[in-house]
Formats: sequence, structure tokens, C-alpha cells
Amino acid sequence: MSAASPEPAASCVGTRPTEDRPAALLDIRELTVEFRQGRRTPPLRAVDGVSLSVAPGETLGLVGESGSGKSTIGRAVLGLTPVRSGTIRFEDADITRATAKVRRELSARLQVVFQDPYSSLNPARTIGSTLAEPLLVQGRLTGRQSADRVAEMLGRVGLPPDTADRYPAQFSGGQRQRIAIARALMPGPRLVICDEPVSALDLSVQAQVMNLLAELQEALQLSYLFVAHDLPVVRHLSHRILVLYRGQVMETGPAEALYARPVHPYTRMLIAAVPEPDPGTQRSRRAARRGGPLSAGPLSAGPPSAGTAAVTDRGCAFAARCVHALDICRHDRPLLLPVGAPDRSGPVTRSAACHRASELLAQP
Amino acid sequence: MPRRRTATVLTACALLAAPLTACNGSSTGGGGTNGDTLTLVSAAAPASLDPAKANVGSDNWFVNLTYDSLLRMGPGGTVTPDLATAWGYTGSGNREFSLTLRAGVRFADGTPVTAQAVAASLNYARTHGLNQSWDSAIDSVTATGPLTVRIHCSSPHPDLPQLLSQVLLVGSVISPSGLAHQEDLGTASYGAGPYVLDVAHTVSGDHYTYTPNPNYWDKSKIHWKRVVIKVIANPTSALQAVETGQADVLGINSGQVATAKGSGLAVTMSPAAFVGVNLVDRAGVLAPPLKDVRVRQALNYAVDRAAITKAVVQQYGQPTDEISLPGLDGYASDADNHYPYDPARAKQLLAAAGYPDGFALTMETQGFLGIDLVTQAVVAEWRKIGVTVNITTDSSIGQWLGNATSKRFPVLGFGYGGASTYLLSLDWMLPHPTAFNPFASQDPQLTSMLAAAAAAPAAQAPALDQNVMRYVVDQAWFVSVLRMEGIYAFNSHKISGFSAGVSYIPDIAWNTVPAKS
Amino acid sequence: MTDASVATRAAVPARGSLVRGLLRRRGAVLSLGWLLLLTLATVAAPLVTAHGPLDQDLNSVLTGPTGAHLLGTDTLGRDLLSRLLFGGRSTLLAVAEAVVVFLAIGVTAGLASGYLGGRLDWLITRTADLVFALPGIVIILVVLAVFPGNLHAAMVTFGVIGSPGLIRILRAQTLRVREELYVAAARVAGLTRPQILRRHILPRLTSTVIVQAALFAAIVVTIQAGLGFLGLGAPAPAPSWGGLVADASQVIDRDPWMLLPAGLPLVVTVVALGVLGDAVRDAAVEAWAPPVPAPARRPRRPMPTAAGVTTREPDPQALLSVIGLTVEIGGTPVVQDVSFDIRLGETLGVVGESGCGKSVTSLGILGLVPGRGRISAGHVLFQGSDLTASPTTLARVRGSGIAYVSQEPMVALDPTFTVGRQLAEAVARHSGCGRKAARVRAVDLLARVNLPDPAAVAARHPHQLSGGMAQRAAIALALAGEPRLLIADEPTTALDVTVQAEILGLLRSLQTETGMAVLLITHDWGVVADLCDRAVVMYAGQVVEQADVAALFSRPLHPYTAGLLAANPHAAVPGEPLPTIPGTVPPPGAWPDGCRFAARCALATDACAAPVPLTEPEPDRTTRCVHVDRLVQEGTSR
Amino acid sequence: MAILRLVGRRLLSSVPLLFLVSALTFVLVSLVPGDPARTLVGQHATAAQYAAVRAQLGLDRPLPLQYGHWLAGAVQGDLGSSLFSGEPVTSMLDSRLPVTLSLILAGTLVSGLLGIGLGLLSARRGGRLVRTVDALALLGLGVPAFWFALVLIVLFAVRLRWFPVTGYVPLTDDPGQWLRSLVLPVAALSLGGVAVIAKQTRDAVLDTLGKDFVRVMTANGFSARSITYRHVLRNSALPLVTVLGVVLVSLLAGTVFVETVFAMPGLGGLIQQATVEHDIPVIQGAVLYVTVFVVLVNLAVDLACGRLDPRVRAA
Repeated sequence: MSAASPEPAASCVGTRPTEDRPAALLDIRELTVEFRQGRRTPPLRAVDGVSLSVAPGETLGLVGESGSGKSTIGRAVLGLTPVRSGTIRFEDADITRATAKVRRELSARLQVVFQDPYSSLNPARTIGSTLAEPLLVQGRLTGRQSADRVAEMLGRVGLPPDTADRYPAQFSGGQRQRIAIARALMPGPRLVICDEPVSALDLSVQAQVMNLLAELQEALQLSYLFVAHDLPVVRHLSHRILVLYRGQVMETGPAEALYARPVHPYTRMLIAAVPEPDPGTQRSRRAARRGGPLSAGPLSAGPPSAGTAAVTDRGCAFAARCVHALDICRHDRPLLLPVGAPDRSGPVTRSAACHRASELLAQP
Repeated sequence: MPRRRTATVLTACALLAAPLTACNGSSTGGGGTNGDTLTLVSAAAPASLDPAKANVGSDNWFVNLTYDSLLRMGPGGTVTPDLATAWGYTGSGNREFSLTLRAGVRFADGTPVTAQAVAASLNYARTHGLNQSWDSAIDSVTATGPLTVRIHCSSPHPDLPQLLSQVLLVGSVISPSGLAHQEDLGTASYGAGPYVLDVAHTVSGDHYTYTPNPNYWDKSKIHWKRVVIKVIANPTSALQAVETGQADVLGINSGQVATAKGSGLAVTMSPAAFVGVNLVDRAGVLAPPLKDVRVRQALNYAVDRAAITKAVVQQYGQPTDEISLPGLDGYASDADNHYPYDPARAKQLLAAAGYPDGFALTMETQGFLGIDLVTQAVVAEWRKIGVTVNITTDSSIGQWLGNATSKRFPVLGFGYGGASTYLLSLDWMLPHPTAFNPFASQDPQLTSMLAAAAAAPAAQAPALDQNVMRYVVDQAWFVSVLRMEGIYAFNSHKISGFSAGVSYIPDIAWNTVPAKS
Repeated sequence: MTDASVATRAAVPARGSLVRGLLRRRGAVLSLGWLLLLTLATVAAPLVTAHGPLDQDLNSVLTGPTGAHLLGTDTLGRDLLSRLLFGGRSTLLAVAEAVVVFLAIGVTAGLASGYLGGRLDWLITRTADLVFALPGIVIILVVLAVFPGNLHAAMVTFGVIGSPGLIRILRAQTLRVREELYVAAARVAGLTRPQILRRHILPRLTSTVIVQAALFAAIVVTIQAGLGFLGLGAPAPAPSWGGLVADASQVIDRDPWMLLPAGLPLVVTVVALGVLGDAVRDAAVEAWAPPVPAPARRPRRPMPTAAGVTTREPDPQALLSVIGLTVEIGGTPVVQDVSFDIRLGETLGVVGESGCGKSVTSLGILGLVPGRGRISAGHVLFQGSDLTASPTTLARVRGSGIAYVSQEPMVALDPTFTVGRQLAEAVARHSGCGRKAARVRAVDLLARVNLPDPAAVAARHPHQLSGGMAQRAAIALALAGEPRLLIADEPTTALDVTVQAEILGLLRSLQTETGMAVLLITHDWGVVADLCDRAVVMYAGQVVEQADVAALFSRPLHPYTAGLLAANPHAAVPGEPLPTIPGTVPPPGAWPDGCRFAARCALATDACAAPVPLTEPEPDRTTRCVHVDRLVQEGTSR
Repeated sequence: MAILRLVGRRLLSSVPLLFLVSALTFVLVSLVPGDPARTLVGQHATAAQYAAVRAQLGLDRPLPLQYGHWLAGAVQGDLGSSLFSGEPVTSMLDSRLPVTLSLILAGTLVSGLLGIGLGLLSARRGGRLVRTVDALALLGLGVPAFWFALVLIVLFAVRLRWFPVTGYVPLTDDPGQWLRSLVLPVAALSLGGVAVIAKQTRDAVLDTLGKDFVRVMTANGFSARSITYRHVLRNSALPLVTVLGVVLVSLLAGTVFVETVFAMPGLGGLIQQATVEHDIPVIQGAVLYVTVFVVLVNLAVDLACGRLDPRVRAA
């Protein structure tokens, strides 16, 4: 039964990472993922030397626009996408190229919630059958035990027990996402990759699911790698945020600090682009923006793949769109370096990959 | 080849050959001007246009138009002059034969028809022809003068006049130039006939167009500006073509007679073929029961020939037990009902032979011309006396020939066009392996009867021939079931002179002329 | 005994639903009935008919139907019914042989190719392509020439030749299913390949396999008969369907009747297989599709009278007046009694969650209600003319009076034409100018939506544009007719946030330049705040509140508006749960009589059970709440 | 230029196919028990004559040698001669090509026009027409060409006498009669094609009509005619062209039956006849012709798809 009851990591005492950073649950070093695009064109580099770590009980938010590689990182961790180079360590074990057997064992502690609540549940199987699926691997449970476990988990995500006998078609998007979350939690994982889990949901339901995720984290001591494009959502759920642009990390830092005082021009642009749900604020922001355009560079030319394919190792990936870009930005790729002093949320390091990070930090 | 061809061909013409005069264009109204175009329908494409390699029967129309033969046979079997004006056996025993050629005749290419040319053509036919057994008695053919030819036979050959007529094709004279281009003989014409093949307007296998031969020796025999033979396999389609005026003549099957007459077409017919089952394994190599003459006779008694005849050809045929046709030399009318339908007797005979419960056989038959229907009917009758048969049906002549001569089948379905006893014996009764006697059965008594008949003078021959027929029927070498009419329908408003005869192909080259309207 | 029992129990209803779906279809039942009857009759042929297929009755040939021979007899007096039934055996056997080979190769190779991929996939695909290009019937003829009359060889060959079709279909479908997220989830869950194949992939393929097998069987029946007809099938006298047709063709003159019994069973069987295939496909689609909103089960009642159908006088100032608009789809109202005005140059936002009827309302204005929908009540007045009254007015207004921009820019343009040609067509249509002038103007339009290098963009096809560029091009297309009103249905939802900001900016500046009004459909409060002057909030097909945006954001007068505003993560307090609205939007057909929000509303009382009319608690703003006084008094929103 | 290169590449890639098909046919046909030499020499031939004919036909040589010999000739455009008529195979096939092509082209035209028309109508009107098209599609699938041909003959040729029963009139002889001679065969041949295309058109058009761009165009005032005939049809054409290719190939298969029933001197009839007679060179040549035809059809389909859809062109 051990697998059935999630145990919080012994080292983890709170929902926030401790200050001295206990051994990370997930640790990614220099991850690079490429996709083949046919014989003639060079491969598309979707993830380009990304390093990150997720501590027990922590939520790391990955933000970025389409084509930034944020979902690919999650899929690489899950073994759904082959890795070109770099390492992925989970619970101190290298799982970069884990065998199917290792993956099977891993599945008890590493789980996923996908974005699309419609395609993520097999319409031909009852909810009960779907939820029991992760237990198949363990193969130690009787039908009775697993049915109990299913009922228990449905209760946890706020669905009635009779849900188990019904089919996905009978549920709304929000309910399906609850089911998907329940499935992920069935084996009692420690880390859940949340790949845009609320972006397909309506506002009112989105709030419900976000609350559920937060509650479950607290109750079960879960870690989340939270992938999303919606900054306010990520900010609300994450402890730390990692901003991605064309497969590269632009900036990383504690959620509130990063959101309140973004350093990297790309982060700033992202945040500025989100319209405030307040006509007054929005009006003044717009007025402020009139002085300088949101993006000075040319509009993304060509289809997204063409744009991202043109990643060069030289220069900052964002330089072409950056209003602050200097010559150096176009020739030297900036390293992801710590910036600024510790802010009020603690001595947590913030980093940015920008040649002008310190200048920008100085003048928000 | 000739024999099987005779058989299949004649039957083909009789049952199916549907001359479809697709003289398109004007056809809808009165069907073109008389004398313009004669359009015939044939059920099958010619195997070859080379007289030596053509199928006797089904290919005659294609060949006769362009090749004159030494002698000409009429519907009643009378032989008249063509390229030869005089002919006859010399001496006794039917071994020496001489011919005198018509003077001043030229081939279509303008070269003269000489005795040398004729001898060369005949020698080509007997060495390269499909019907070599017919010629097997011939020793040599020599030109004895500018216009005289002598044929010498090593054994009696009483049927040389028929053999050299347009019906059996051997006497179709090929020009020296044709013999020099043997590879072209199959697709072009090198004869001295009234027409030549218009290659430009011919699609082999579909339609063949003939135009008058400017060098023909008797212009009065050219009645048409154009003769077209269309190949249409489907009998209904073929008849329709004639009914709608797209064609003028065709061979039809018995089921179509009423339809044809109903549409105002003229119908002519004559006994043309006999159909049945050949019990070839008389030695019992494959099927031991067949060795016993009682068994073979039982198989004859078991068949209700009258019923089969009525079902298959209605009134256009008669039940028969023999393998000759009325009007041929070997036809013995008393042999026609030698085996009245008597299943009880059949069972008795089987029991007496030691097979009270019957036995099993395999049979090969031809899937065309209605032969398969007859054989199927026979098999169903045999089933009633306990003889079960597994039938293999061949859909092509080549397949059939291969199977028939393979000695894998003790029993073969057959259709045969009828021939003089001498020619018939070469296929059926003498110990030569042929498709009609693949096991080369022999019967010394039969062989000597045949030898006597072949050497006999014409006046005595028929009686001897009929005795031969009585003998083989009694020996039950086969189960002949019925003889069928060869039936032709034609547009009598457009043509006349078209008539059928026993063992005869209606002569379209000479006799079929525009109707006087 | 593990959870497998759960799985098994679970799987049954799905399969059951396919069977049930099948049995609901009359065609499928008839087809199955025929095929079953045929199978039984052929197998038990000796019981059905007293005549053997070879029994001849030479005294009754070609009789036509009689008491003794129900379908008549053939040339040898053999019973046609008997020959049909016994001949059917060879047909069924042929079908079985060909289909087994077809499935064995097709399913194995298709699955392997699609699921395993890699070099094997390449090999299988290439081989399949090669075999696919073989002239099938000719190969069959050659095979039959080699093995005369050997239908088994022919049918096995035909199965092989047919299999590439199945391989291709199954490969494509496997690829598609393999990409489904639930398969990824199963992989993450640690299921083995065989488990995933068995649980997730194979079930999805079953119906396809059945459909393809049925269609292939239909073809096999035809081909087998065709071969029989050509005399290449079962050797006579063995009966076969094709052989019967051939026999019939020999006696068309004497007895055309025989053509019918010879051919009809063939036709019916093939048709039955075809119907069965179609039915399985339909049933499968039904079984797999997300549920269609069930039409209202309750007897349809007249619209709630208390809510009243608005019959107000249109605002003479308004560019567009929507009055009491009700739209039904498949007889179920999805939008009810919606009214609002848009003034010249104004931007009106329509806000609400999915399923509230925003898009249907906007399409209703343009007379483009999707599917089997129709406007069942209400009027749309544009510059004084009623668009619901006359299709010609509507046609005249579309594009030149009112233009439309949709949500998905990548599919909003015809993928087969260049952007320039589509724009030019729109220009020519609205201005009547020549082709050349239209081309020039098209490039101008692209420049106007701030596309860099407009001439180059004009020469491109839509798939060569990024999402943002495509949306600009779509806006350019909408501008072609110089409309007075632009309806933009979630124009930025599919775009990245930075691109969204650009498009919103573009809309704003275009509006300033042209003075056109904008009707903006959105679910994003930020977009409303950014662009709109006034907003209409919709819930469950109704307008629930309407106000100036400043007032709406600061003091919502409907609990739904308030709840929705609060649920926005923008306003979230770190570390605290977001305020939520419990439950979900009721789908059309499940709307209550009274307040449609009552079930999710904290303020709900018994009073909410009765239909709620729109009231005007303050000038220029309306709300549909019986507790509006309380909200006004509290004067708070958050 | 790119097109030429594509065509070149495609044609080149079909070489293995032609090779495979010819080798396959060769091997298969060589297994035929009925020996053509046997047929040729006839029953009275001696063993020596039979052997001579075999030698003359090259049948006594090992199979690979026979094939190599044939291949060498084929590459130079010499497909040998018919075993029976002695006519060169190429001229036999060429003389029959016009008939089959007439049938196929007319069949394609009829299937295409009628099918697309019906499909379009059904997609736009809906209701009963949809069911009619469905019924027609089923019937097209269900009614075998050879049987339908016979029924047509009974009705229109035998009873009504509207059309000739059989035969083919070359276009050059008389265009009017040519057309008349094609009516019934083409009707029999196209039934299936019409059905398939009508259904495909209906489905494709309905699918396209549901696309966003159609709504956007309608909303922005594009004319209904332009939307239907320019945009919807062109977008629906892609699946349609693929189906058209399949129909073309299936029409070719249909000619084997239809030419037999209507006694037309086409390729299909020839193949059937040659198969029955084991006329190896003719079978070989015919299979080659048919394969080339299939290759060309597929190439045309690919090119058409490229022309119709820029996305395909790019790929």
C-alpha cells in the first residue's frame, strides 16, 4: 500500500523552499532538445541549454510564448521527447535516457496533467478505468483496493464517487481537468508536470482548478513544474518563475519579485503586454507605452517555426526584438547570471540572461 | 490442330459466330447500298490468317476471302473447279492424284499461279500446317508441268478433293512471296483470292477489312466493295448488331432463332457438329472401369439424349449415338439410336462389370460453344447410376488442347464438326495420339476396316465407312449425345446466296451476293 | 485479479454503445439481417431447397419462377435458387479468404508502421505504396492464368493487393491516436507498449477495421463475381454468382428473367456490406464524439413571459440595434432575447464564458447562425434597416457595412489563394474596381494593418504567415469594404500575449482613423478594459448586465459579473485561494426557468426561481438580478 | 523547373515498380501449365515439332534468360510479338489504346461532371438529395459493372434500341457514332465512379463549408457564387483529386469487364483474352502499359494536388 499513500519528502518541511535549498527533486542541466524537420532543413532547436531545478514542495513556473520550448521541457522530463544533450536528474538519479523499465518505476513519483481536457482522457474508458491505469503498473492491488483508491482520489478532487462508472463525454472541461489531476495523483507522485493545465478552461472554472492544485500541493506536499503562457496564472501558483524565449532561459527568480520588478526586457515586454483588467490602469499603461513601442523590432517574420529555427549560437535570442539591444547583444550570447541584491522575500537569487541586466534593474 | 479446330470451329460457327456487320454510319436506315459493304460477325478472332495455321471452321471466312483454293466445295458437298480445272485419282488405291491448274491466274501481287507455286504451297501446308495428320499420307507434291501437279501418297487417301477445297484450307494457295515471308503470313494476305486484307483498316482481334483484289481472275465473283468481319464474342450482342443493321450475317445459337426470325432476319441451318463425351481411356490406364466395354455401354444407356437435346438446342438438333452427320459418308442411320435411354440396363451392365455402386471419374471439357452444357448434363445423368464425375472446364483452346492431350483425363467432352470417315479416323480411330484419341487406343479390327475403306473405290466406300461407324458405336468408344444445327441469321434484304451445309462453311467469298431488291 | 476487472467492466459499455448505435440504424439492421440470412441460407442450403445445385430437370428449362422452382431454372433445368445458395458458399468463402488476408496484413503492418515507426515504418510504407500502385485486377487475371480456376489463389492475392489501403488508413489513424494526450498519459503512467496498444490504440481502430473490412468485402464480392462472369471462377458446373450472370447473359434473348435472380443477390449483398460499413462508421463517430447538447427534453414552452421579449424602440443614434434577438439551434434556444445598441465609433465588448452565446449573437447579427440554427425572434437594425427581414439587405451590408474578424487567424483565410488575391477579390467586390486597381488597393490595405513589406505578404499563402501576421491580414480583409462596424470575435485569443497587444493596438488605431464601431467578443477582462467603452455581459444565452466599462469594473451590478471579475488571477492575492464561482455554466436546453445563475449564486433566494427581467438601476446600465438593490447599496464589487 | 524536377524524380522512382511488375508477371506467367507452344503446334504435332516451336519462342531457355531477353527488348520499345497472331505486341496494344482511353476518359468525364455536380448540389441543398447521393453511392458500389452492362443492354439496346449493343466506332470514322457507341459502355463503367465522386464531393464540400474562412468570407461580403465555385470547390478539390485518381484506375479495371460485355476492341478485353490464351508477350506488354497508366495517373494526381494546395506544394 505504500505507493498508494503519498509521503512527503522527509526533507521538505514547508510549502516554500527552505532558504538553504535542499537537494532538488528535479534537476535539469544544460538541456537541449531538437526536432528533426525533414532531410534538408536543419533541426529545430526547441530547448537550448536550459538548466533548472525544482525543490520538494515547490512550484516552478515556466512561462513563454508559443515556440519558447516550455512544454518541451516538461515532455523531456517525462521521457516523451528524446533529449539531444544535457542531463535530467530526478531524486538524484539520472533519468535523461531512462529505460522503459525505469520509467515504469518512475511513474509512481513523476506524473503529468495535460492542457487539453478533451484529448487527455480516453473517451472509450470509464473514469474509473482511466484512474486505475497508473496502478496497473504496480500490479499489486486487487480490484477492490484500486476501486477504493479511485473513489478516494475522486473525493479529493471534488467529484462524486459515481464518477468512476461514467465516461469522459459526460463531463465538462473543468470536471475533466479534475479527473486528469486525480489520475496524476493516483500513484502518489512527488512531482507533477502541469502542462498548461488551466489554459483551456473558462475563467470561473480556471479559478476552481487553480485552487484545487494549490490545495493538493499543500495537502500532499507535491512539487509542480508548472508550464503556462498566462503570466498572472503562473504568478499565482508558482514560487519561482523561469521565463523562456526560443528555447533559452531569459530570466528566473521568485514569482512575486520577478513579476513586480522584471529585469529582462523580454520579461518586461511579456508583463506589459498583459492587459490589466482595470480600465483606468490600462489607460495609463497604454499612455505610457505610447512613448516607446511594445516591441521595437520587426514583427515576427514568417511562420513561428521559421523564426525559431533561425536560432544562432551567437547573440541574444531576443536581441532582434529588444528596444535596449546593443551591438554586443547581437554578437555575444549573454549568460544567465545572478542579478541584484536579495529582495524582501528572502535572499533568493534572481538571474537574467541580459548584458544590460544591472542597468535595467537599476531603472525599472 | 486441324481436327480440334474443325470441331471447335464448326461448332463455334454454328452456335455463336455472330457476324456483326458494324458497317457503321449509314446502317440505321436501309443498311447501306447493296454491294457496298458486306459485314459479317465472327464469334472469335482468327488464330491466324495463314491458311496453314488457321482454324478450320472458325477462321475460314478470314482466309477464304483472300486465298482461292485449288478446288471449291458447295453446300451439298460437291467439289467444283477453282484454281484447278481438272483433278482425279490415277490408278487404284487412292494413292496418286493429279491436278490441272487454271491458266492465266495471278496472285494478288501480280505474280502468276504456277504449278511450282502450288506445289510449294502444298508442301508448306503439309510440313508447317496445323493439320498435318490430314496430310500425313502424302508423300510428295510435285509440279509435273507448268500447270500440272501430282500428289503422291504413301497410303490411301480417299479425301484429297475435300482436303484441297476451301473448307479444309490445305488447298489455299499461298504465293511464293508469302512463303518467302512466313512470319507475315499470320497478319497479312498473300493469296490469289477475290479480296485482299486492308491492313490499315484492320484491328487484329476486333475487325478485319477486305477490299477487292484487282488481279483476281474472275471479276464477276467480286460482289462487294468492302467486306468487314467483326469479332463479337457475346451472342446477344452479335445478334443485336445484325438486327439493328450494323451487320449482315452471323452464326447464332438455337436459343436465338426465334428472336432472329422475329426481327425479320432469314435463318439458314444445317447439321454442323456432334457433341458428347469421349471415353478416351479405353485401355483403363487412369480409370480401370472404362476398360470394360459393358461399362462404356452402360454410360451410353444412362444418358437421356432426347431430353438433353431439347434442353440445350431445342428443335435445332437431334439426339445421336454416332460421330457422323447425315450426308457424310460414314453416317449410319441405324446407329443413331443404338443406345436407347435405359438407366436400368445401364445399372445392370455396371453391376455385371463389377461396379454396382458406380465409380468416380475426372473429366475435362471445353467451356465454350455449349459443349460444357452438354457434358454437364451427361454428368448429371451418370450421377443417377452412381458414376460421379469431377469436371475441369477449360476456357481457352490452348488449355483444352493441353489438357486433352495430357493423358490426365480418362474422359473428355467434345464437339466435332464432322468429316469424312477417313479424316475422322485420323483423329478418332487410328492409333495416333490426338486430342480425340490421346491414349492412342487401338483396335486391330477397326484399323483393318479403316484401311480397306480408305483404299476402296468411291462407289464402295460408303458402305464400308458405315460399318466402321457401327463398329465404334457398338464398342462404345464415346457417348455421343446430339448433333446440332449450324445456324446462321442474315439480312435477306441485303444479301442472298448465303447457305449452310453439312460439314460446310457458308461461302462468303463467292456465293454471298447483294440481294436483288 | 488486479484492477483489470475495473478495466474490463469499463470497456464493455463503450463497445456496447457501438453495437447499440448500430442497432438503432435501420439500414444497419436490415444489412445485418440480410447478411445473416444469406450466411444461414447458404450454409443450410440443403435444408432451404429440395433441389441440388446440379440436379437437372431437362424437361423444365428456363421456366421462370414456379412453385417447384421459386426463382426458376437455368438452361439445363437446374434450380436457380439452389444454385444461388450453393454458389453463395464460394462467394462467402472467397470473402472470408480475402478479408482474412487483408486484415492479417493490413492490421499488423498498419499498426506496426504507425506505432513502432522508424525504419520499419519506412519499409512498410514504401512496400505498401509499391503494392498500391499495382494494377490489381490485371494481377488477379495473371494469377488466374497461372492457377486456372483457383479462386483461393486469386482471393489471397486480392487480399494482399487490397491491404495497402488498410495499412495506410490504420497507420494514419494509429499515428493520430498515438499523439492523443491520453496515450502520453498512459506512457507516463508506465504502461507497457502492449498495454497501451490493447487499452488505448486497438479500441480506437476497431471500428475503422470493421468499416474497411466491410467495404473490402463488398469489393471482393464484386470481383469474385466478375471473375466468375469472365469464366475464370469456380469451374462449371459448380455454381457461382458470377457464373450465373454469365449463364444469364447467354440466354438474354430467350429468358431475360434469369438476369434478375442471377444479379440481385449480388447487388443486395454488396449494398448491405456498404450500408453496414457506413453505419459502423457513423455509430463509431457517434460513440467517440463529445456529446451534442441534448435538445430540451421538456416540452417546449413559450418564452418566459416575465422576462418579456424586448420590443423597445431602437435608439435612433445607434449604428446597430439588436432587439430581442433569439437564436435557436436544432430547436434549442442558445441565445434568448438579447438586446443592445452600438453607437457610431463606439467599442462594445461582449463578455462571458464559453457557452454563454457571445459568438452566436455576433453571428446572428450577420445572419450566419451555424448549423441548423435560425433566428427565431428579434430584429437587427443596422443604420435603420432590419437585417433579419431581408437577405438582400443583409448581403449588401456584409463586408461593406459590417465586417467580421474571427478567432483563429490561421484558418480565417482561404489556404489555397494568396493573401493578395483574396484581398483583391474583396476590394473588387466592394468597390467594383478593376483587377489591377484591386491588387494595388490590397497591398495598401496590408500596409494599413502595419504589415512590413506588404507586397511580399500579398504574394504569400496564408500558411506562410505567422499568427499575428495572419490576423493582421484578416483585419485587412475586413477593412476592404470600409465597414462602419467591425465584429471581432475573440480576435486575440489564439495569439501570444505580445502579439495580442499589437493587434489590440492596431484595432484601436484603425478605429481612430476610420471612426468605425467595433463589437468585440471576448472572455478576457483585460481586453475589455483595454479596448471597450461599454460592455455587455452574457450568461447562459442572456444579457445579464450592460454598462460603461469603468462602472462595470468598479461596481458590477450582477453577481455573475462580480464573480467573474474576482476569479481573474490578476486580482489574486498571493498565497490565498482565488475567489471562485462554484459549478459551471448550464448548457442550452438545461436552463432553469428563473435566474439562470441562481444555482451558482451566493445571493440566490427563492425569489430567483421566477424569470428575471432586465432592469435599469442606473441610467445607461442594465442588469438582470432581483437582488440588484442589495448590490447597489453595498456599492462594492470586490 | 521545380515541376520538371518533380516529374523526373517521380518517373524515376516508378522504374522499380515497372521492373517489379514486369518481373512478377513474367515469373507468374511462366508458371502457367498450358504451354503456348502446345497450343501453337496443335494436336497432331510430333514431339520434335513441339520442341522446335518451343525453341523458336525461347521457351526452352532458363527463366532469367527469357526475362532478360524480354527486358532488353522492352527497354528499346520492343515488347515482342503475340504468340498467336505474330503481331508485334506494341502495335496490338497501341491499336487498342484509343478504345480504352476513350472509355476511361469519357468515364472520367461523366463520373467527374455528374459526380461533382450531384455532390455539390447535395451539399448545398441537403435533405432528400443527401439521401439520394448516399443511395446512389451505395448502388454504385453494389451494382457490378458487368451486370449493369447487361441490364443496360436489355433495356436500351434490346428493348428500346436506342444504342448499339456492341462495338466501337473509331472517332476518326464518325464522331457521332463514336459517341453513340460509347454511351452504354460508359454508363455501365461510370456508375461506380459517379457514386464515389458524388459522395466524396458532398463530404469534402460540407467539410469545407464548415471551415472558418467560409464564414469569414460570407461575413465580409464575398459573393456566394465566388465562395462556392472559387473557394469551396478549390479547397474541396484536394481530396477529390485523390479520389479521381483512384476512380481513374478503377475505371481501367472496369474496362476488362465492360469491354468484354460490349465486345469493344480495347486493352481490357485484350488482357482478358490474352490471359485466357496465355499469350505471354501480350500479357507482359499489357501489364506494363497498365502499370505505366497507373503511374501516370498517380503522378497527375500529385501534380494536381500541388497546384491546388500551396501547402502540399511546399512539402
